[in-house]
Amino acid sequence: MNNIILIPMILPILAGVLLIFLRTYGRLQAWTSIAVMAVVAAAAVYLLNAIQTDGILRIDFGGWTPPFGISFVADSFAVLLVLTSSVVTVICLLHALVSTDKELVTMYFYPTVLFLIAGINGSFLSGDIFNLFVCFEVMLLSSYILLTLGGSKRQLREAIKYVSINIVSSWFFLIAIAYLYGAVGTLNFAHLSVRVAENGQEPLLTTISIVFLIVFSLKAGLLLYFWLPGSYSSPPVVTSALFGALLTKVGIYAMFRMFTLVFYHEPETTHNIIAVMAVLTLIGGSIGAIAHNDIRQIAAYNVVIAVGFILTGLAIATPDAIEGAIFYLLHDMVVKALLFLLIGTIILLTGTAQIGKMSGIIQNYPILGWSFFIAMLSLAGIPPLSGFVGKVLLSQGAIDSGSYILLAIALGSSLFVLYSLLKIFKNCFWGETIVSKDDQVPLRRGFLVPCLLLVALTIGIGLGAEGLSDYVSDAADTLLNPQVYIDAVLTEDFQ
Amino acid sequence: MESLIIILVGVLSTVAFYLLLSRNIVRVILGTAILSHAAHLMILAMGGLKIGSAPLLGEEAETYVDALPQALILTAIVISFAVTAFILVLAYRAYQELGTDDLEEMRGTDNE
Amino acid sequence: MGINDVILKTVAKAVVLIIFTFGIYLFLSGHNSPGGGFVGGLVLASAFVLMFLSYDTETVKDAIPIDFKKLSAFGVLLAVLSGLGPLLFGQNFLEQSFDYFNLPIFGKTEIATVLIFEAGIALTVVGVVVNIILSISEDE
Amino acid sequence: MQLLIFSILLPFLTAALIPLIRRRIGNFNIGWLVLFIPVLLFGFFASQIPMVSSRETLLSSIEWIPSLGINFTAYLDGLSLIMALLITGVGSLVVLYSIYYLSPTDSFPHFYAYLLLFMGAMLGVVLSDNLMVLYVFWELTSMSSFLLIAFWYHRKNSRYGAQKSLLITVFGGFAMFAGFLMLYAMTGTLSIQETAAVMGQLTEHALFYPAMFLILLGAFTKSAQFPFHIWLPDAMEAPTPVSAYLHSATMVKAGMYLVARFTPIFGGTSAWFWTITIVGLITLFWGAFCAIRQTDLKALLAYSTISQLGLIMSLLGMGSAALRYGNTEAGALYGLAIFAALFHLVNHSTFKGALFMVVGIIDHQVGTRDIRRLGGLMALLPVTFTFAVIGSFSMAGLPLLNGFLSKEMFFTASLNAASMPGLFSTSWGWLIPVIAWLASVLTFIYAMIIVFRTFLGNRDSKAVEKRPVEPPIGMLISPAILSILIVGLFFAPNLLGDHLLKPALEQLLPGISGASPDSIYAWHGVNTELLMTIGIVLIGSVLFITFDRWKGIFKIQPAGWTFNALYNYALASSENAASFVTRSYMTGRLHQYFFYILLFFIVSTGGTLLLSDALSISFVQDAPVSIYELMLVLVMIITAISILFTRSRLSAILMNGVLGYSISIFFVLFRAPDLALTQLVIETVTTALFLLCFNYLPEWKREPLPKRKKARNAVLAIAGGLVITLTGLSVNSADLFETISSYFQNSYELAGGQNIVNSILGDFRALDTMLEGLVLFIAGIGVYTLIRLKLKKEAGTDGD
Amino acid sequence: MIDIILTIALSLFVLAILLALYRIIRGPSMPDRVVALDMIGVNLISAVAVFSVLLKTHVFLEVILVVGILAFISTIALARFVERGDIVEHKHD
Amino acid sequence: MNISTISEYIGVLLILAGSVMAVISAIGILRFPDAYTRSHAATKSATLAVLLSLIGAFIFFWASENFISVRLLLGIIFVFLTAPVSGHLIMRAAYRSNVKLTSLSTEDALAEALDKKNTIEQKEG
Amino acid sequence: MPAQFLLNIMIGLLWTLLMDETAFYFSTFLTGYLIGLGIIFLMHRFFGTKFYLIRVYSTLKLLLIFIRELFQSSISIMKQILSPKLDIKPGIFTYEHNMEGDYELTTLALLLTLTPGSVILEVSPDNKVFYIHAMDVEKSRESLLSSIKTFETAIMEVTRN
Ligand code: NA
Ligand code: NA
Repeated sequence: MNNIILIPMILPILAGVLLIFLRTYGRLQAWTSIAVMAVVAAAAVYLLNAIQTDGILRIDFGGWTPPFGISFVADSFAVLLVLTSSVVTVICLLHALVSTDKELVTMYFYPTVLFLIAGINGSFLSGDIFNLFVCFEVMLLSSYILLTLGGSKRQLREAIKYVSINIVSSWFFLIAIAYLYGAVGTLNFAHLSVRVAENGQEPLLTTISIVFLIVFSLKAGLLLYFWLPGSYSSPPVVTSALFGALLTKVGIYAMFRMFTLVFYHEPETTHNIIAVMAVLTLIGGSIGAIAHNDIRQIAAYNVVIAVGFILTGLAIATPDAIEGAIFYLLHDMVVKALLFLLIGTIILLTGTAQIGKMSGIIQNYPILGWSFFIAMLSLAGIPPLSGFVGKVLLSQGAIDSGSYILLAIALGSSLFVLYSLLKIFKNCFWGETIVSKDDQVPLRRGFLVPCLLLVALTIGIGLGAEGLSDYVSDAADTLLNPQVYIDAVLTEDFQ
Repeated sequence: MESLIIILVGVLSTVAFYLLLSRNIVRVILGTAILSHAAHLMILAMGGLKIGSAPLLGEEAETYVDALPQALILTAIVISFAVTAFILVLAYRAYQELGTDDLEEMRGTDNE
Repeated sequence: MGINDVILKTVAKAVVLIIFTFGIYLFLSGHNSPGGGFVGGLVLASAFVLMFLSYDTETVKDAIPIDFKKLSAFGVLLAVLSGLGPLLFGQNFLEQSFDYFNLPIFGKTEIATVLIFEAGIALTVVGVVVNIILSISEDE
Repeated sequence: MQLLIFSILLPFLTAALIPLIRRRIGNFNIGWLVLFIPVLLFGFFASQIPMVSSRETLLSSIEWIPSLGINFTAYLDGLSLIMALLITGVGSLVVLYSIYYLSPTDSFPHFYAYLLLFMGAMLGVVLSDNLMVLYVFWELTSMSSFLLIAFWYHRKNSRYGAQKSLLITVFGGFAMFAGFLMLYAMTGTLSIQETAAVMGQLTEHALFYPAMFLILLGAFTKSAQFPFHIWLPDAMEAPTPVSAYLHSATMVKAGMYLVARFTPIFGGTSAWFWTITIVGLITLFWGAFCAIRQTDLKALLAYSTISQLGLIMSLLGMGSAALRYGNTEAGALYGLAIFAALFHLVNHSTFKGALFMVVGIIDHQVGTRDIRRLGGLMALLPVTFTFAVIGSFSMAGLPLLNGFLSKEMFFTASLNAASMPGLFSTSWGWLIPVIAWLASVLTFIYAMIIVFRTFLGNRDSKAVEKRPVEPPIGMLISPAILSILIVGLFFAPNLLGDHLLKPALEQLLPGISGASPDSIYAWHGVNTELLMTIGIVLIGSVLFITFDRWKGIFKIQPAGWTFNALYNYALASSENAASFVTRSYMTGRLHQYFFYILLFFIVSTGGTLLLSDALSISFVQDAPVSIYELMLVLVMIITAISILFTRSRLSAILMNGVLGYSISIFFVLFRAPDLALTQLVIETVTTALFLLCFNYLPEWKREPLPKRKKARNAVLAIAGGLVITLTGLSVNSADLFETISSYFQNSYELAGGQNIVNSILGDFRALDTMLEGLVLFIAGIGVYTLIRLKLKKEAGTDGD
Repeated sequence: MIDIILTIALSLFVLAILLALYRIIRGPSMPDRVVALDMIGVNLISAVAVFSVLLKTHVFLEVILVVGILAFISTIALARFVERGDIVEHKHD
Repeated sequence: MNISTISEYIGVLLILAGSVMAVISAIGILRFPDAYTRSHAATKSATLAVLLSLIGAFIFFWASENFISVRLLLGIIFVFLTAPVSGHLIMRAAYRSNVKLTSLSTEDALAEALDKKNTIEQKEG
Repeated sequence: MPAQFLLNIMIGLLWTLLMDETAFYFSTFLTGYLIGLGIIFLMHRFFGTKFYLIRVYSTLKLLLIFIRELFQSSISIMKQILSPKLDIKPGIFTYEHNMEGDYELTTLALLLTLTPGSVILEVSPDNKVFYIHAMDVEKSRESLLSSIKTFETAIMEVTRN
């Protein structure tokens, strides 16, 4: 039943719109959203297994076959991302139950989150470049709202930059689509792939691919990440968690899709540029992560580092590296959500984001402290947590392809990750507590449960990586064999 | 004609880029507005400005111009409107809260 | 001396009437000539803009007591539901159907489900544009 | 037999139970419960001795991530058994000792959970056959060590020490990880045994040396080899049982274990030989040299440990040469070094463990570890004094104690290395025994310092208020057992040698018979080694007595010129530098960010366009231009440019409106009525919105930009526009494919609509339209919330 | 012949737009610019009508009315802005 | 030349006349000395110009295709209805925002009725 | 509400005309009627005043007068534009009109604004007085006043009985 493919996008939209009418019923909104996201996750699980048996699934909107209509194409890569983002969202929403202000809830917090997810899932599933643009916009508009929701000075200030830069990147997207349509005359990914291959990706097409690279780099925060630290560190906790976990991933996804399915013929140009960008991102992110004493900023630069790390996988583009990148992508979604939830919770509890102003929290909130400890190790890729498998595979890919500099910088960045988070752990969680047991703000269970769920996930993914590996390797296979995707989407007339 | 339009797009982009490099938020927003004009024209030009009838079958013409870019532009127009509306109001709210429209004063510092 | 908008107000009434008619015409005729949900909705919205320009917000809201936020939400809902409808008949999401019927009075008429979809879009557009303008102008 | 794997997991499981039962069981009991685990495990491993001594091994495997070849394979041979016995044996003693050592205010559950975590991890390291699993446990030892060092995390020094050890060991871990993967790339297996089997053919592989050095980096950091030794003294902030266990007896030996384990793989190459030997010797000397000047007993022991680790390391290096010579006399002679290394590894654990416990007792009972304030404790703590003497003298290599035996072997090995003909012998070979001897002199001196400065002489009663007494008996049991072992091993070394060391050595040096001595003798007659020892005692005694006269030489090294200072400086300055760099480009200035983006666009896209020969412009396929079209283009260009020069934002908006209207006319000219309609309305509504908001915004001011910056911006903007144009023109000139749109011209038959654009929007691409409506709707919501939600309080997340 | 005349007429309308543009750029006052913009709108109506005749198509006739409507609306909005600042009146309760 | 061709030419000539008037009124807003007088040029002759061209187009379609375009008629009515309002509002805005009357002006009856000083602030750019 | 009914019919007709069909179909008219119903329902609160029957004849007459005036005014303006030297003396004067109700007033204002050299600048708050800006006060005041009178009469013929 291919209609299941609709669920990840349509259900959140439908629910979101309906929740608009239930604006004052905060609890109802929250639980509806959670239920919806749980259903989406279930659908994704179903799809993943269906893909294993039936191959790539597809749904043609309006019944128009590709390349004329718009189709959603569910391959393992896309659905894995859908699954992870949905699970992470469920957990973040559980946190929102306790951490989100009533005022925010009546100001359409939940519908907006649902729209954000709809846009994200739509982006993952879309099989059409222009539809991808539209899905991006759904996601971006929602993110604009979430970013400004609360209306604090800092939020508004950062939102101006975030929105402006995204407008410009969307503009580049449009221009790139225009060029692409002018050159290739079609919009469907599979059809694009066929035509670009037919043409042998002549220099002009490579040039166009660079414009796309810029677009997705801006969204992903690859090298062009200036906007990221400010905007990811200003909104309320759940929003930053969703941002940190999901937003850049869409850009990363698009880059993988574009440069494995369509523009994979000139890796000397495109993939080398990506490699250079990834290296610079890793370096810039690492430097940024240790430069700050604001825990939000530290977390935000960690997002940057992860982006660089994952894209080294694309730059290397061996099966191992791609598989590793996918593993790491999934891992990073989970653990970034955890990191941002923890940091947001710390700030809620202590009222400050400055390392120097807090101390000894672990005595007051031991579970929080240990969750942070595990998040720290997981982010640094310490085994047997979830980051490990991705790191192994990616490193293998780097070694196999002789990309030793990439390997060194990628591994080195992990050290910076560790150092930057250790700084938080060492200074904020350890040390003399400055709050006596009697004075401390009680930490409601609602704050901890989501964190613990994510901790369980990062441990679970690490220990149970084998359970994912079939799906991940299928995803990597599809990415590396465009024909598989093309066969699933196009009839022979168009190939 | 296509080339002419593309050159026009280039000029519009140049102007918009220059505005983006400005310090005033309204100039930046204006820049983005001009950018969207440029993008729409670019899509149109890339579809090819062939001589043909408007894409209305009632016209009973021999050839029709490429309708797909038109549909894309229409979507893009509406989206850029939505975004422009949002950022305008954002700028206005930011001015209310921050008391400035100067991006130089919206830098934000680390230790706050 | 206060400003007297009598001329504007009087003309606006007539003009708004024309715009409304024209907007609905555009909406309905979009299938075969220029127009459609977006354009129709936008023109309808511009009629509201004209009303706001000519009168004050309260007058317009009293005259047309609609919650435009909900209207726009309803529009989106309509569009999505019209897409889901075909699923009940085993068709694809957003599959549009059309047929020609011989109706008693109207004669041979094309009835297309796309109209429902477009109505949703039109309502969204109207709702959003008016909502935005109201939000800004009512800000204290 | 899965029991082996279970033995690794048991400590973890127990550790996991502790938080669950901590509420039910008081602080004290838990230690006794925990003690049960290492004792049990020790018993288990001891029961494996017969099997190992009969040259059998044990393999046990569980699948973990089979698709990556990462499986939980445990392998027990002589080497791992030695380590496992050390881990569980010393572990038992340390747990017992700690029960009395810890104060009731300390959190027992945390302490024992960490300790068990470490024990399991350490067992995992020495028992894993799979490289990745070994790495997993390797990192876990770093983590548990980190937690234990910072056990008293409210102390600044504890945190500092913990961080330092973690950074350095994890750094090494990452390097080792990369090395392992390179091995995997060479061999296609993650099994150490299988790797060793095929490695012989791969010495020419390009990755051979990188892998070797990376793995050594891991070993050196973990084993505190020069210059990575700096973390170990700071790790002494840990409770003393931890120091005794992790930082002298077991964890720091993991590096030794690794080098030994990889000797069959890399051994026999001169790089391996020289690297390990030299690093070991430097560490040996430098550690001993630094130890002498310490005034804190624990710090002294830390440097002494570094030194001893260097000793073992250098032995492993020298011994690796055996693999070069194979089953020859030379091979056997070299091989002895490895035997010595393993022997000293065990011995060091015994005497250093005892010494740490002694220092712990002193600290516990006296309240200070400062040598300058201690003295005259012999009478007060006679039992402790006895242990101290046994431990110290063994360390100094004096007879009747096990240290003597392995020290002698060390001299033999170094003399062999110096005198042996062949590849490894260079004209510098004589330095090896010289350094060994010098270091041993220093070792003798600090061993004497421990005994004489602490237990003899006068007690500074002003500095130490309370009169010390012997600790509770429980605290003395562990050092007593170790002291017995120290003495026992002197008299019965072959018990160890035959049953454990020899099987281990045969594993490490396969096929080299005669590497291990038939039996270990205390008396070899008067040979060079004995003379060296006598020299040590004589010269060492003189130097110890005259210590105050020559200690000035420590001042030769400027205070700031230590690796420790370098580490501190590197951290501090890298944070400052990072802050400086980050601030320099992450300025928060939007225009600057746009500058970067544009620049990147121009360079990357423009660069590709020009460098890849993508640029080609032809006007052949262009539609003709009419005069009015040209004029309209002119209108737009003029309008656009004048926007830049207008002084009022209202005029700018007006001009933007002109642009919008002109575009709608283009849409008319290019036969796009729907677009024209939409564009017109949107443009108007947008203008209305601009006006609505402008009422609240200030009039814009002139940009106070210097001319140069304006010119720079202009150049950038023009370049950007140029790239856009040139790429567009190139695309326009290329005639690659027909568009798919002819299909839509059947829209009437397919979708029942004559308006193709509308059919595309409402039917063919209805999803876009639906989502576009959604985007608009979201924007509406956004505007509403932006305006309506003005939180009274600035949320806690906000500091400004 | 008809086409030539129409092309001339169309060009003249665009010329009128160009001239009005000069006034928009020069001002000097804001009402001057609004007047010019209004005039551009009116000329656009004509231009579209002429173009329709030139192409002998009816599809742009909707555009004519829309331009009329919108030119009117924007003129009112601009005039109100120049006059009062707030273009939509809001009675404060 | 049949009647319909003649009508076509009438239509086209009306259009041409309209375009000439459009240019003339455009010259008007260049030449006239103040916003008020320019507004006269815009509201009157430009309106006539557009009416001429719309009527010309109407006639042309009627003649050549026998097509009576209500949209064109509606457009004409619309312009009739709105052009004067626009002119009125712009001029009032000009006056209220203190745009100076040209020095050629002879009388200003409104100035007395309006207490300008405390009502309007300068709105010019 | 006869006026609104009438209006509704008009919208229906308008609709029919807009459809541009070759013949008059009642169905089309009915559609328009239904749509008009909606619009008027939406707008009905705007129509506080009553709607009078349209006096076709008077209206036509008014229209003719107006078109004549429009041409005159335009031509005179164009003369002024094209005259080598600008010879105008603009100014603002008041006029107290005789119209009643918004519609009459508005109609008059529209017509006045479109005729030679005059634009309604303001209407006094009590709706009684027009402030008129004239291109050339001295030369055209008399002719202006006379055409205003003509308009007033024509309008009243349409609106009053
Ligand atoms: Na602190
Ligand atoms: Na007049």
